[in-house]
Amino acid sequence: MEKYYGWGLPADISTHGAAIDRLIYVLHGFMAVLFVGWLIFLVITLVRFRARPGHQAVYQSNHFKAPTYLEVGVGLFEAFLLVGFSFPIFHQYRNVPPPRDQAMEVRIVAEQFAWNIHYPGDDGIFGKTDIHLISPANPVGLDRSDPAAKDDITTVNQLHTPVHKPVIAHLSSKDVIHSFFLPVMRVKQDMIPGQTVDTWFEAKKMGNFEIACAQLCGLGHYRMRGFFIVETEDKFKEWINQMR
Amino acid sequence: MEHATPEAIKRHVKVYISVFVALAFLTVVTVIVSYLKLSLVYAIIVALSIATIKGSLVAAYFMHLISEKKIIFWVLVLTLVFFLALLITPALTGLEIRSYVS
Amino acid sequence: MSSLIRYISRPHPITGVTNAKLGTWCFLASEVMLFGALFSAYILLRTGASSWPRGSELLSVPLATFNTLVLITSSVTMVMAWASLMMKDLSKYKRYMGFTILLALTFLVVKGFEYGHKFEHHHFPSTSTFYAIYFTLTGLHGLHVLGGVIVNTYFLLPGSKLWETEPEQFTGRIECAGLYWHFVDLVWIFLFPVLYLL
Amino acid sequence: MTGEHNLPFWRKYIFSIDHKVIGIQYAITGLLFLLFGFFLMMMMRWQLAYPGQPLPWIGHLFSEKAMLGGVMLPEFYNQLGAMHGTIMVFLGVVPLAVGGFGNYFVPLQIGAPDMAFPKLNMVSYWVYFIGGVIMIVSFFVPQGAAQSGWTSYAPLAVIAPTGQTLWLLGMVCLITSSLLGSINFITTIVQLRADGLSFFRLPFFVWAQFVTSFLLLLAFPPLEAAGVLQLMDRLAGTSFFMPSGLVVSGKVVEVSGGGNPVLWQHLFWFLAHPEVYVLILPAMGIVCEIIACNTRKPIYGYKGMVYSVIFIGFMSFIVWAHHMFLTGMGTKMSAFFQITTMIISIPSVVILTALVLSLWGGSIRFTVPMLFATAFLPMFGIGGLTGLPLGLTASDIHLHDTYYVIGHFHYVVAPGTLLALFAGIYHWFPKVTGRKMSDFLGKIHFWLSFLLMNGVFMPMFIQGLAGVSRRLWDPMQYAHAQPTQPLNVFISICAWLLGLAQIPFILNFFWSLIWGKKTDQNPWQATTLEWSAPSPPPHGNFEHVPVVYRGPYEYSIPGQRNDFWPQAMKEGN
Repeated sequence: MEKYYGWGLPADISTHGAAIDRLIYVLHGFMAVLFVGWLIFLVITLVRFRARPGHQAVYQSNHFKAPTYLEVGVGLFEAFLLVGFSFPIFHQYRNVPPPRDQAMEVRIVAEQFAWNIHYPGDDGIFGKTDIHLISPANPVGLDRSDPAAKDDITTVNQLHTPVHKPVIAHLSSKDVIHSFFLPVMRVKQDMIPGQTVDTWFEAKKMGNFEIACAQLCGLGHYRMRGFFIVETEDKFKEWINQMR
Repeated sequence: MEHATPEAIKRHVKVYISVFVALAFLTVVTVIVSYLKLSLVYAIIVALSIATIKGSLVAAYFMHLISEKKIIFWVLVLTLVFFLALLITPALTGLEIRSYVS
Repeated sequence: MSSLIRYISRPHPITGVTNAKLGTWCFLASEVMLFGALFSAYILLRTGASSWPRGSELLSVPLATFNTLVLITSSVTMVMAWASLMMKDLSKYKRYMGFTILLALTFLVVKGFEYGHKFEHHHFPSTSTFYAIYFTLTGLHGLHVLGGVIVNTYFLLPGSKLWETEPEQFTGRIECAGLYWHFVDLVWIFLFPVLYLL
Repeated sequence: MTGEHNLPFWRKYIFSIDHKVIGIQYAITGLLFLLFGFFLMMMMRWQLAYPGQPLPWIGHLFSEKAMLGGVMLPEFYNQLGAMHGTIMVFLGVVPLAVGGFGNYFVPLQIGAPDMAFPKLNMVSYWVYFIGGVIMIVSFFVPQGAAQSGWTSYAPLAVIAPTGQTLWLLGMVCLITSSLLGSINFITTIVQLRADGLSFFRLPFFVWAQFVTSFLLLLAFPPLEAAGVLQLMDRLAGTSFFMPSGLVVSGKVVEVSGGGNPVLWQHLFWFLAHPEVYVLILPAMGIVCEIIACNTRKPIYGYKGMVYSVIFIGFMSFIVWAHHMFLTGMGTKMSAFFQITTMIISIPSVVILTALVLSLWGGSIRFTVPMLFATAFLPMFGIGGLTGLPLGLTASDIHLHDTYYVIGHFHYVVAPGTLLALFAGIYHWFPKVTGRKMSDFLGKIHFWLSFLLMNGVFMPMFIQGLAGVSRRLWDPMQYAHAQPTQPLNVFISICAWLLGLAQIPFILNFFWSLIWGKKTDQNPWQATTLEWSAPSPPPHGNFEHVPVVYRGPYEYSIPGQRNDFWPQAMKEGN
């Protein structure tokens, strides 16, 4: 079995995650170079100018040009990071959803301390929901009298998606703020009660992964683990039919 | 307001009275306008403009800002900048939250 | 002890203000941010709301107009109290200060009637977001008025003894109390249209 | 000078209006709270290292509602987490850095006899004290203290048990205290500087405190407002932060609705980001003083540093939403906040560079305070650099709310600010007590603390990159967190050893108080005004009203007999 997790970034199975990872690597390379270079300078300075008999401090220090260049350089590099990486990546992540006709849509409704996954079924339309219908057997409050709800499927903590297919997830919360986090997908989005926010992703590998909650949501925050299973289209359909 | 002679103070008193009259007048105006049933946008513009004028009168004359020292202005300008940032930014970010659910 | 500290009664030669005046303005700056945050909350909640009532449909505009005039008048009497001290007339000061306090109390009594009326009709902060923000903003403003009443009463009665020993310092204190009082008035000038008229 | 010595004990030491006594009160209370907050963390580290195992000995001291059979319950873990953050930030570091150091040394460094409003100063300490008491009492109410994180995000905090109400009341006290304090500082620094002490002759420490005071003055009120709104939500049933249609534990919540949870975050972070600079700026100020004194040369680019610190203060008000990138914020607003976040990093780089370049050409005495101050530089560097991936939305997607964040801000405030605060204690102890602290114990304290702090916080970056979320009672629940579990054990051991490493400091503190070597009024041969006053300074501070003739860091002037030229000394020496 492939090793997904370790010390450092988890494996990335998303189509968009490589860009994020690249930014993280570039950033850490930049930070390492800057810090190590600077640390060497610091150590040399500390040794060279230590107090010792016969050594005197100099009153008028020269005006150094190098630090100014360094500061300007850091500023320019940060501008480059913004324009070259962060803006385009985040724009893609936030503003460019996959076409709805090619994507699978799913609603994810978080609660203390579980993920309710709502699939629209074959018609692709989510049935109406009503908070007054919520019960242990019907965690999202699906209105079964709505024709669109007939083929809808809800699961708890089981998010299955087909591989190589874009998924649009409509995220909301029933009670407090949760944060939908798929470590291997480089997806994280707060779920604010009273609002629906969308996120999307496409898996390029199959496997059993997990959903984590990234925002403190109460005493069960630590165990708000969901299962994120990426499988072939056929297996996915089979699973859906099973769930019916 | 300089530490002035009794005569100067007496002049100030006259200013205070006229400011008071202006404030009372503007209060009545803003209430009358509110009965005109303007559309919300115009109502907001008119009411807040009048309130700003009234507020400025109070600040300028009763609080003596019109002749206040520079140091006070610096404190207030700084405050005003952050005040405005605080006032509008949350609402702006709120408008940007998006969902594609129909 | 405190005589070691400079610029208590006389202004600093460079900044041109006394310690108390600068301190008061700093305090008012923080108050601006306090009310700024509440107004910001108001804007965010209102722009995000699906519907929002016009204040005049739920609240009594005549009472609030009356209260606005009361507060404006109290601002004038307050500044007159200070002007009286500048003209070295303590008894006139006391008269104006007394008026200011009476007007502030009038404001609070009217406010109390308004609240009582709302409670009678079972309108509470929990009724709707409009009432929530109405009660919070006016309640906090009311507390500020109450604070002003306490401060002004102190300066009317025991605090005025300072006039005999340090008239300049006392006048400065009244100016600062006045700044606070005008600020409370100023907040109301904005609260009135925002809550009652729009 | 005056009748101070005739005052009864309780007026002289308890309800004192002398800025020095108040400063000491703040510092001692702050240090005790730091220790207390650290204890909370050391208990949490047991649960993180050995999840679900009973905490030896200590676990049985607690009630069954906190530690069931010695095993920490998740509720209690959340309480410890929330209160650790609150106590460290609001009751520990700020009171020590601003209340303690600021109160004691700002008037001394500007040549003032006291703060501008001594009684207000006393009130602000006691309001802070009441706030602290409320926070501690909150542990003993039914269902314990606040448990929704130090950020108290709504709606979780709104539906939380009673402890949260006390947290809010405590915060209102702490905020009020800071507001009163900041008014006092601003007025004091503007009005009471000694003759000749122009703004550009102020020690950098005073500048840092000055900017800090503005941050406190203007950033804290919005949190006070937010606290009032959350209190209304909890007590009066309003729904400022409660949207319509909430269903908690299967039951529809009966509130009017229409609120917005993100509103809390805006108001909270409008304070809490400037608050980060409230934590760090005084530390920079202390470090600057110590570096100037121990390199025996003027600070490099003093004016540049002053402009930078003002600029940081200004910018810190318009970066707050970078804590909220993942709340659903769009690209326009997030672009704005990313840009401001990148801009604010530049003046920090300028200050850090100036401090390092100040070492160049010096004659560096490695005294204990200097060791701490030197260590501050790379530690703050790491803290600052690791802020970059969090300030860019794209990398923040993965790193948001992971241990990476914890590592980042702890590097800023623990090995950063705390080392600087220790430096300050060692540096100014002779001024406050007239005695020096032990070098030997000080060096032990320094090396152990320095190494162990890195042992605690460095592995957190690895955990964060692995995606381990914050505030997990049991990290072993997640497959992606399990491989990093050995790091948790390592971190915990380092944390406990770090606790032990504070014993030399505590011993040193009390030992030196009584038996430390007596010093004259200027043992470090420093230039700033506080060293022209007797040690400890009497009531009123100075024997003669000081007059300032030059800038703050006139060291090693060629042709002078001594290598330092105090600000208040008229003639050459």
